[in-house]
Amino acid sequence: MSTAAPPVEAVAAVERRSWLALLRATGAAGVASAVAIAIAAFVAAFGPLLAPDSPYLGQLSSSYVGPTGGHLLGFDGQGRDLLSRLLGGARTSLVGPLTVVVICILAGTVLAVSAAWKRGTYDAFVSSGLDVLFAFPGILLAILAAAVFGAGLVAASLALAVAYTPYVARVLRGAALRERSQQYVAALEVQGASAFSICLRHLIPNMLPLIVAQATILFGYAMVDLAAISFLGLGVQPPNPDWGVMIAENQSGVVQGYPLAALAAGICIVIVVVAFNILGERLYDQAQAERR
Amino acid sequence: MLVATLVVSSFVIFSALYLAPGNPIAVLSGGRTLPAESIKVLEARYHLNDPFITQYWLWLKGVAHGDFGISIALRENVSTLIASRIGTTAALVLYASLLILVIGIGLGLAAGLRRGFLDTSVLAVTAVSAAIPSFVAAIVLILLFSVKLTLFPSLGDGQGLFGTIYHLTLPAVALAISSLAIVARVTRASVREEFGREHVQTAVSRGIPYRQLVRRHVLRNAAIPITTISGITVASLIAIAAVVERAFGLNGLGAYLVSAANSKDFAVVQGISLVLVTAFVVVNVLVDVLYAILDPRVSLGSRAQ
Amino acid sequence: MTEPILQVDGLRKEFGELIAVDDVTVRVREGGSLAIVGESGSGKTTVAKMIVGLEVPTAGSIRACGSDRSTPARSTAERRRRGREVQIVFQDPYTSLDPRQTVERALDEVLRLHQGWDAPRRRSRVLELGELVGLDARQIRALPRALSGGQRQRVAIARALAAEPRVLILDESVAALDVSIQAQVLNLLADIRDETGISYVLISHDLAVVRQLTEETIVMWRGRVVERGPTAQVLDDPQDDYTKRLRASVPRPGWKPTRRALAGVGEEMDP
Amino acid sequence: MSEGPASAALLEVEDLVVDLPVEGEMRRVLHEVSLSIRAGEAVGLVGESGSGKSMTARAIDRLLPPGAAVGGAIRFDGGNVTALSGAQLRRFRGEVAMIFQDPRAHINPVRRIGDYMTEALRTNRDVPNAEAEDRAVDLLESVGIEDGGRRLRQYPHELSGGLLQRVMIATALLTQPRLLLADEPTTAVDVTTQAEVMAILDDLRREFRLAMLFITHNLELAAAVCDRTAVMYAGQVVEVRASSLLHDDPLHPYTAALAAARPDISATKDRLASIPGRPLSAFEAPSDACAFAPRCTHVRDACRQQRPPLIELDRGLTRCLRADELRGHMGPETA
Repeated sequence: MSTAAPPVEAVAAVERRSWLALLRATGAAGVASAVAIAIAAFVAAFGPLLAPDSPYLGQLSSSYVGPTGGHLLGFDGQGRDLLSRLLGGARTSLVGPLTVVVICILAGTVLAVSAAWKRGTYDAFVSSGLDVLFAFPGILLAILAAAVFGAGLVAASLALAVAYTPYVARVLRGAALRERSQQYVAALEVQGASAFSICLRHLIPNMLPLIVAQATILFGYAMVDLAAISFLGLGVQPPNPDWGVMIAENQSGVVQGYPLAALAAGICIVIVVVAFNILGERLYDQAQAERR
Repeated sequence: MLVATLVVSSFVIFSALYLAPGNPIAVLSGGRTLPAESIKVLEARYHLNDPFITQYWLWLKGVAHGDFGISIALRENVSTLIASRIGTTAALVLYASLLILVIGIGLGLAAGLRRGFLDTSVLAVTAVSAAIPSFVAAIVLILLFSVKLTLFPSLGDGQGLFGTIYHLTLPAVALAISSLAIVARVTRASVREEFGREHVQTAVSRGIPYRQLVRRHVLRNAAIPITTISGITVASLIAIAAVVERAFGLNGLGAYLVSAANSKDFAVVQGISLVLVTAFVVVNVLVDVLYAILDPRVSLGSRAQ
Repeated sequence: MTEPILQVDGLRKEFGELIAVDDVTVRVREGGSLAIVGESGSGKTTVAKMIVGLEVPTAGSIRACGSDRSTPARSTAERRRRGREVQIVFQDPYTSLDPRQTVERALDEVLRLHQGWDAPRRRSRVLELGELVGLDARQIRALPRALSGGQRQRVAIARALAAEPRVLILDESVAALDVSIQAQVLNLLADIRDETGISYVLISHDLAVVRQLTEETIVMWRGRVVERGPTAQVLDDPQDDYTKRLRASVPRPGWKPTRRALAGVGEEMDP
Repeated sequence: MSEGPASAALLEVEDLVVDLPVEGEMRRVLHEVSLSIRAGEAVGLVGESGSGKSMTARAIDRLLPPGAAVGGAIRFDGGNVTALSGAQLRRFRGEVAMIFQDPRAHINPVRRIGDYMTEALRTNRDVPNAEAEDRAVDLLESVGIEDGGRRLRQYPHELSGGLLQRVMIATALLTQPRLLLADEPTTAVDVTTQAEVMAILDDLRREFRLAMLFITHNLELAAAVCDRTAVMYAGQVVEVRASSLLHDDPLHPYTAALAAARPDISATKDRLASIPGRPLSAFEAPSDACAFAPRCTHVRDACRQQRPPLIELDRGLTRCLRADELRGHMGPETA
């Protein structure tokens, strides 16, 4: 009887939650958002192949001509097929934010985890450095970058990534500190496991739901900011198709009474951003719930 | 912290001159070919033959005295150019901030305190409007209120107080709309969260009437996170204003910054960036002060996590 | 006389102005068990953390299994060797396991760290360890969230034992458990000692638990040792004022709590 | 220590059933809890985690989360508590004060101690601020805090946990309630502080002729400070006994097993008489059998066929079918 397992202790069959199950837990709105994002990603990858027409070539005589048989959404201000331009513009509109998110999540995670692990002066140094960086609003830094390096998607994306990093690092540092203080981490330290392997195999995987939620929410922000920069003429350069550029190009149509061209690009941005916001928010709620 | 941040940001803004490809003269002239005496003027103005740190120090001293240099494109003092445009931007940001604080917090409180139809509709509407970029909002507003209904102008700054308000209404709404939605959502969530706190339960167990409970324990405590989010969003307007100014053809600092960046008018870019960063930092400091007043656990200077 | 398995001399720890631990000396013989008793702020947990290397002592020396561990380990090999000398089981069953790791993988990770064994050998050792602490094969495959507090604490004990340490520190390891579960774990710890000859250092505020599990006791108060001796003697006939007060504070049949002079010993008084 | 007539009870809980919504389904947390407290009497409520002891106190003070379904009766001073609303409910809450385990979470962190202490007096009793503060300072002194005037101006984060717990006790007594619901008030504090807090509670309770429901997981503590002790298991009361008899003459095998499982401070036991398995929550326990049957060493087939009623035995109550025959044979000595 000494060390035998007590008879009535039962083990509920709780499996580790797969990403699919996590997605299902975000509810109908979450799943719908994920589907919308998947479609947008598909268009970004294959958009140019799907386009019925060239996104670059057009005839000025078709300027702001409404939908006709072969042209589902009609033409833009320069007489180019609107649908083709929207499909072609998906790529830059999504790849830019993706770059921003990847860079700032990577940098933010490394800074947050290392600061939480070392604590003390290193943490104080990183934290106050981030506070200073916090003084640059993303768009302002992007404009500055455009002035220095010339307008373009690369400079704008890098500038936004730098501006977002302190925000990401701050949120993740809190999570990393919480995880760091878990007793299993101390137990592994006592076992003699290296800091690097504890961070890589335990800390970061446990922060992953939060990291993914953060990345999703940030994607929406990055998309809006990058489109704004392109709208200002400092991001993607015409005649390349981009949803932000398209709004700027076709703003004159709005005043002239033909808003479809500008609106269509605007609606594309709003739909994708709404999808990222909702999914991100739901994932965040799930990540918080899992902590309890 | 305020001083440190400003020193570092001014340093970054100044040294951007050297980060750029090409020599400082090329950057300052924006690639224009200048006569020899103009180059001399620039060299003297920026002390380009002195060590880097000296250059920065002299530049900073000039800035402190309101001397931001000369616009290479307009051949005018940058400070004069800034002064003539700062009013529009300030009015726009203030107007939008007011909308955010009054309507955003108001909606959030209403939704947080009452479950049911109002709550659900605020949630749904703000989920979408939080995702509407200011320039998309701008074209929709122009379409609806200037082109279709012709209630508001689509362009220009307007004259006098009433004219300014009239001309700035659409831009302010466009600027405020997504921040307003975010503030409303966070306000709602904060109110709900405070309702669930243990100390609120203590107050219930002591027979404190509902209205007093809400006022003294729920709203008073929710004011802390609401202040944080309001501060962040209002500060961010300072930069986004550039987009709205462009969309509505307003003659503000942001729009000028963008055209300066496009024409590589470097002194102007530096000057305006510095002004905007300073404004941004000052707003953040004000929020920190307010935060320390609202939360006795926070002493001034230790930023709330 | 043989050298003690754990030997701590003149241990001191300062956190800024605060002296958390002051001149603490500890001896544990092979197979022996020692309790460090105290309340919050006594420094008992800080002593435990210094012994296992989670805090660096300000002064004093720590020797375990004949080798010094007063300063942080320099190499990976050194760190792991120390891991095979002294292990620790913490208080909170809910954060002491990685929520993403099954019991099996948690134990396997420790075995891989310490032994150069192949997968089948590690696997059979995992089952052996499970059996030692009373977990069946199904529980071994489970994630922590499927386990009760008592079961999780068994896993934490098994993980510590996987390194085959000579000394096990029990930092309030049964304090968070329900009474009926606490009894099971205390019996388990007694059985493990009988089977392996391991030494225990029990950090606890619960005098009844101390009585049940240990032979020797040290009483700490505000960072200092105020009394030491055989557990039965310290509990039955305390000499120090603080120990007496601690003993008198334990509820028992016929107990009458009394109010003391409030500024007296042990009373926390903050600014 | 006999069970008085029902009319003498200040608080009477009868067959209290509570279901709470958990992830969309209703889950039972209390299963026919019956309990009575006379004026000035201290009753201990003991149980392991998930036994429903805190939930009982919450149900009494009408603090259950929204969506809770409540059955059975709660009577305070003869009035039906479950029917109260609005001003009546608030008046009732003024007569029943609650002390929580974690004072730091249960006191508003952004308001001063003085505000916290006097809020109910000012609001519900219309006591002027100055007078309310004077009373608060007096009570702080009786819980051993001398410089009350200064403490009133401090914020909760400036006080230690032990001091905050005393502030909470003083505050509970300010409105001169007739019943105190103390939910594990000493679980988070040190043993010596616990003795101090218990002494204060005991003194003040007698001074104010206050009835108390003292909730704890510590059987010895409850037995030491309460007149009677009720033991809960899986959402039901399984035994109510005069505290002086609880240890040597328990009426339910669970009580006996609980006492036997605790190590003894004055003697090393060779082996602890542990209870197999883990404590069950109300919704996990069998509903048509004795809830303790799966872990009970005295179990018979009959125990698995019906849920034992709460029967009276030797001036106590027990929910064990075999209580009479097992009496004297389930104490710690024979376990």
